Amino acid sequence: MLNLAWLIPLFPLTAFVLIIWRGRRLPGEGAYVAVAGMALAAVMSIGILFNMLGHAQPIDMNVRWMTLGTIPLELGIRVDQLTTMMLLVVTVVGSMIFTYSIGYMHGDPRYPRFFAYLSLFAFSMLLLVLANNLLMLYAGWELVGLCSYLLIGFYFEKPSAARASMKAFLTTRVGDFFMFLGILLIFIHLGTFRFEEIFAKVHDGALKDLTVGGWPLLTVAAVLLFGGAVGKSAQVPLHTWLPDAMEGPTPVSALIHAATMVAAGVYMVARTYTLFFASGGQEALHVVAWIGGITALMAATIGVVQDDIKRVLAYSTISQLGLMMMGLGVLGYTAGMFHLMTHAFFKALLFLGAGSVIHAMHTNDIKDMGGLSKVMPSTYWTFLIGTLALAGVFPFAGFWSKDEILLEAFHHNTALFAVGALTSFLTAFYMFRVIFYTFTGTQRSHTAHPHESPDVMTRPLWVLAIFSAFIGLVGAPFLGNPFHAFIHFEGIEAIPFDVTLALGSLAIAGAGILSAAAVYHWKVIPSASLRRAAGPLHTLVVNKYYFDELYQVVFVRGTLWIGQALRAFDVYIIDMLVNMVGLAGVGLANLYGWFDTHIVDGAVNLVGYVVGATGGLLRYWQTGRAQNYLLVIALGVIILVAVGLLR
Amino acid sequence: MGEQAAFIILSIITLASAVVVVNSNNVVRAALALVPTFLGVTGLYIMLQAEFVAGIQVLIYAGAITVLILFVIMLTEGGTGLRIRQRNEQAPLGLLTAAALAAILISVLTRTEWPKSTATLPQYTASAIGNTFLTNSVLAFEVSSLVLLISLMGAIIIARREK
Amino acid sequence: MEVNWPIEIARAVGLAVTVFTFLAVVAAMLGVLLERKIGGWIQSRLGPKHVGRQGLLQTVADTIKLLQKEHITPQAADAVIFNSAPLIVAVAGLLDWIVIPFGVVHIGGTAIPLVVRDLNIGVLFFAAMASLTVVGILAGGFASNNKYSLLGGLRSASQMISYELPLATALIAVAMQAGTLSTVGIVKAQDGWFGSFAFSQFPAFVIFLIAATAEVNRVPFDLPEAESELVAGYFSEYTGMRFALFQLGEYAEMFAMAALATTLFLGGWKGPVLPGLVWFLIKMYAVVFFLMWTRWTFPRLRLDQLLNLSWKVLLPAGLIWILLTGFAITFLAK
Amino acid sequence: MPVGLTHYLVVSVLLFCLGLYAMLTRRNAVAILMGIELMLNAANINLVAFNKFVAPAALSGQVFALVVITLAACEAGVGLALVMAAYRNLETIHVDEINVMKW
Repeated sequence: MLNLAWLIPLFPLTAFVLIIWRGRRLPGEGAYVAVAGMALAAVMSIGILFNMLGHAQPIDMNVRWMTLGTIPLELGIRVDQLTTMMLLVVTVVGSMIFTYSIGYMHGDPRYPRFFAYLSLFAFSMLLLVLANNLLMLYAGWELVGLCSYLLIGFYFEKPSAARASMKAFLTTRVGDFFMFLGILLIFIHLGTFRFEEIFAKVHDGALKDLTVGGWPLLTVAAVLLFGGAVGKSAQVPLHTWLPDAMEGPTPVSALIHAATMVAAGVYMVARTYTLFFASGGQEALHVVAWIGGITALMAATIGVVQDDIKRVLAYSTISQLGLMMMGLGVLGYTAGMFHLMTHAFFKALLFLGAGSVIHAMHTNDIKDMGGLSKVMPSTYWTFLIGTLALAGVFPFAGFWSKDEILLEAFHHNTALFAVGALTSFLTAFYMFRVIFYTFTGTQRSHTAHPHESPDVMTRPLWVLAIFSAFIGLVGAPFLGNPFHAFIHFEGIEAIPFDVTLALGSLAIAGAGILSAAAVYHWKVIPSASLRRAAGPLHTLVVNKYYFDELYQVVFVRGTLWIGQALRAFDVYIIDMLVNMVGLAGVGLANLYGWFDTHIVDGAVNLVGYVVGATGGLLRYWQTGRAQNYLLVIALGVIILVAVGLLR
Repeated sequence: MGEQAAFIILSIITLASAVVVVNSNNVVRAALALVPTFLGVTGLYIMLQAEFVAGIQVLIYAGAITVLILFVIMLTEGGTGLRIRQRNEQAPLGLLTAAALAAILISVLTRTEWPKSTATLPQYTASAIGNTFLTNSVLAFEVSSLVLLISLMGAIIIARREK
Repeated sequence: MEVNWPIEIARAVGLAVTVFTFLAVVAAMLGVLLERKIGGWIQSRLGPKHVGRQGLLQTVADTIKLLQKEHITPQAADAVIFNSAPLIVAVAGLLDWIVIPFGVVHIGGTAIPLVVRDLNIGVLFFAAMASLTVVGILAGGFASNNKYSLLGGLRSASQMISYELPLATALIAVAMQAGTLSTVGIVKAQDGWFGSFAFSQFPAFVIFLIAATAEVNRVPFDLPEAESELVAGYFSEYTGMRFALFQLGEYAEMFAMAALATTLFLGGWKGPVLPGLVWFLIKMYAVVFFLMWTRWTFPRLRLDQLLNLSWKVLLPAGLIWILLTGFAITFLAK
Repeated sequence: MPVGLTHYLVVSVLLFCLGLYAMLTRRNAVAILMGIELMLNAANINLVAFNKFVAPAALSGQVFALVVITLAACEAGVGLALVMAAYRNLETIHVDEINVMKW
């Protein structure tokens, strides 16, 4: 079974090719093909999971792709526990989202193309996950970026969507550049792209004493790699693209910007965790942890003041990704991955639920909604489950994973534990703010006529809701924490479950829920007074800490200014040089022209005249008729033979 | 005796019709007179035991080239050239030259001692010719097939009406 | 090899006279009758019915009529060429028969094939003679000094030159498999029903039949004489016996093609129980019937279709088949 | 006297000179081509005759006769195509009237 793992990405790829090729002529206008491809991949992934649970050995397969000079470039796949988990998340969540899209995208003019892009995305993601070397991982990484660009800009007629896709592409490209540098750094010093060999060499102490510009090389390499993850996983300071990416269709937001693609950064850090772990004094991990922590808190605060339901979820995603990074950074390898998995399920659920709501209301603004729980019971209940999971309420999935991260933080870095706790509180707060605005009370919009979504959309919601509710149990301590047994990092001690801390985290979540209820449901405290109390902080948060404006000033204006300066240089200095050369050339050419007309041409004309005169004399010899010549030849032959005879 | 008779008859057929070819003012008749000329030469080939060459001679010369010539005559002037001068102004000189060349060549031929061989030709020459073509004379074979191809293309390109 | 020339010539003339008389009179006349009867049958008519029993003597009557008719030479025609053209066609058509083996007789234990001359280049000879016909047609068409005749002659020339090549490719493929150009040798090389080259050389057989139909100017390739377009084409000015000679030449040619198809592809005189000559005639008339069948079934092609069929379909197919045959001989047989 | 090599060569010479005569004096380009065909035939008679009487074992004479026939076919095709082109463009096939290159 594991030997066939390379087939998994080929299913979506086949679907992609088929849909691009045949388009609307396929069953379900291509949608069924895409779903079938994904479902096959999911079935195979589940098979692999059972194999791995049956303690199969991880495998590492390679084929030579080409040789550049003496450097072999290889294609290969690696299937181990981490891969298995990611495969499962990508394919299962992906299948649900594909199915959901059949209903959500119904009637779209570019319906088949949407599924083609989705399939291509799934292929790229699976390639990334299965890669056994940095090069292939990078290829998948960039393909994922491309798909993200295509899908965010799916409604390219909308200028905002086109701009958002461009922004996402360029922003992540900054991170990718760092990551590429990191890959090259590793390759130059170790001469291989393969994880297995890199890890073995690092484990044996290679790179330990090398430095780059005074910094320890291993740390630099790890931080550079992390730069890629910062871009892809929308960490501070490259997080600004993710909220804008909500311009894409909602299933895309769910698939790419919640469940899978943004998790690629986290996955990459986990995949190369050895490098981070081996960096001197685990400096790289500190960087990861602090970036993650800052991101988590900052995004959570922004999430509190957003009114667009998808943007709330987007900031929540950023915040949760920060939490995962923080978890990885505070040596919570298992915790981070666990949160990645649970988050994928419930965030996909939330996005799809939000999509269902938007589908019904035709607006994104939660302040226009309200009272939807009666109209859309399925959506309401599943959304509530997702919210509870995200807020970390017992026994839903988020509780177990978030609790583990907090536990790790508490043991390794108390400051970050405080950040994490505050984030948890804010998370519960803003999520229930959404719930209260959207589903309870009375409907505030008078133009919309909400209705429950079709079965093809609600059924995936229920499946994901079931996962969101119970998937956390694989990490439950009273079941022996099987997830930890499955995925763990050699060299990190497991920290035992702490009931007090668990209760504390539950209390924090409860506090968040209650305060949200107090403000938005019971309206004990008016929200306007809260805004006034926050004062300048509120302004700061509403403007998302002025990141976009900062980038506008520093990068966009800066680039434009440099462009202006270069243009001036070009116009006034280079053009002047060119003009001077041109003038000199014209002068020289005039001189030469005189020489040419009077001396060279004179000589040529003389020759021509002489030849003409001679030809005029000689042309009477040439009749131009072959038969005359032939006669002369025949006569010549006769004379020659006659001479030969007479001699 | 019979051999001499056959040779004389064939030679007369060949040369007489060749004279018609050369002399007739009607181009179509000249072209049709090529047929007996070629058939006479074919007869000579058969007397020389070159049956295969004889067959090819009939197939290519009498069957194809003559028809091609007739075809072109009909596509160009047809038989309309009867009242047009068919010879150029150097006709007497040309006749003299040709006759002189014939005389000189015949005198040379009759004086030369040819290194005759007493060996005989193989009974069945077609397969022997095939073998020679693919062994000793393979270069000639290849070159002539190349020339054929190129002249085929050339003829098509030259004769095609320009658009 | 010493040849006794007078005896050789006398023998050739004698054989020629007997065989040609038989062919000219019996085969051609019978052929015309057959043609008309089959045509009538296919078109649900009766055909000739009045002269003799069931119209059996119709062709005889026609021939007598043609012989009695005045021979007219148009004033504007080129008399010499005009009068000799039918002869060329007829003689070329009849010369084909020299290499056709009709059967075999056993005299004192040695089998002597019934053939005028078993030339060692028999097939080549046949092709050469067949290609001579066109000279006569072209000459006749030109000499008539008639637009339709000239057009017919030109069409005939282009058509016959075009179809000679696929015909030759078919002949070459057969000769390659048989390993000889002699017609008797080719018949001997075919052993039994399934050894006949109609099976192993099936594509060549098809090419041969199509090209042969075109070569003898029969429907659907009868453009040179197309009655409805060219008023019988190159022989529209001919009358009396010379007209009959053209017809004779054509029928002789057609029968010769059928006979060659029999020899090359259908195993010639070979067959059980019945004597060889009978088998040969049965097979030959089967092919003749096939040719007549196609004549009364298919409509006429356009000139460009005709030339395209030859140059773009049959000739490439023939060349490829020669290549395949060569491969088969080289790699399969040994 | 049996028919020997010289007899064939004499016939060939006569044929050759007839062809040469046609080439030298005919105005019609097609007639000139016919003269060339006669000359090629004469050469072929030579080749085949020499093959029989001088080197019967080698067969190169017949082989080259075949090559010459092939080349003659090429020559006829190309030559006649040229005649056709000339007739179309200049409306004459008389070689002494084709003088567009002459100044």
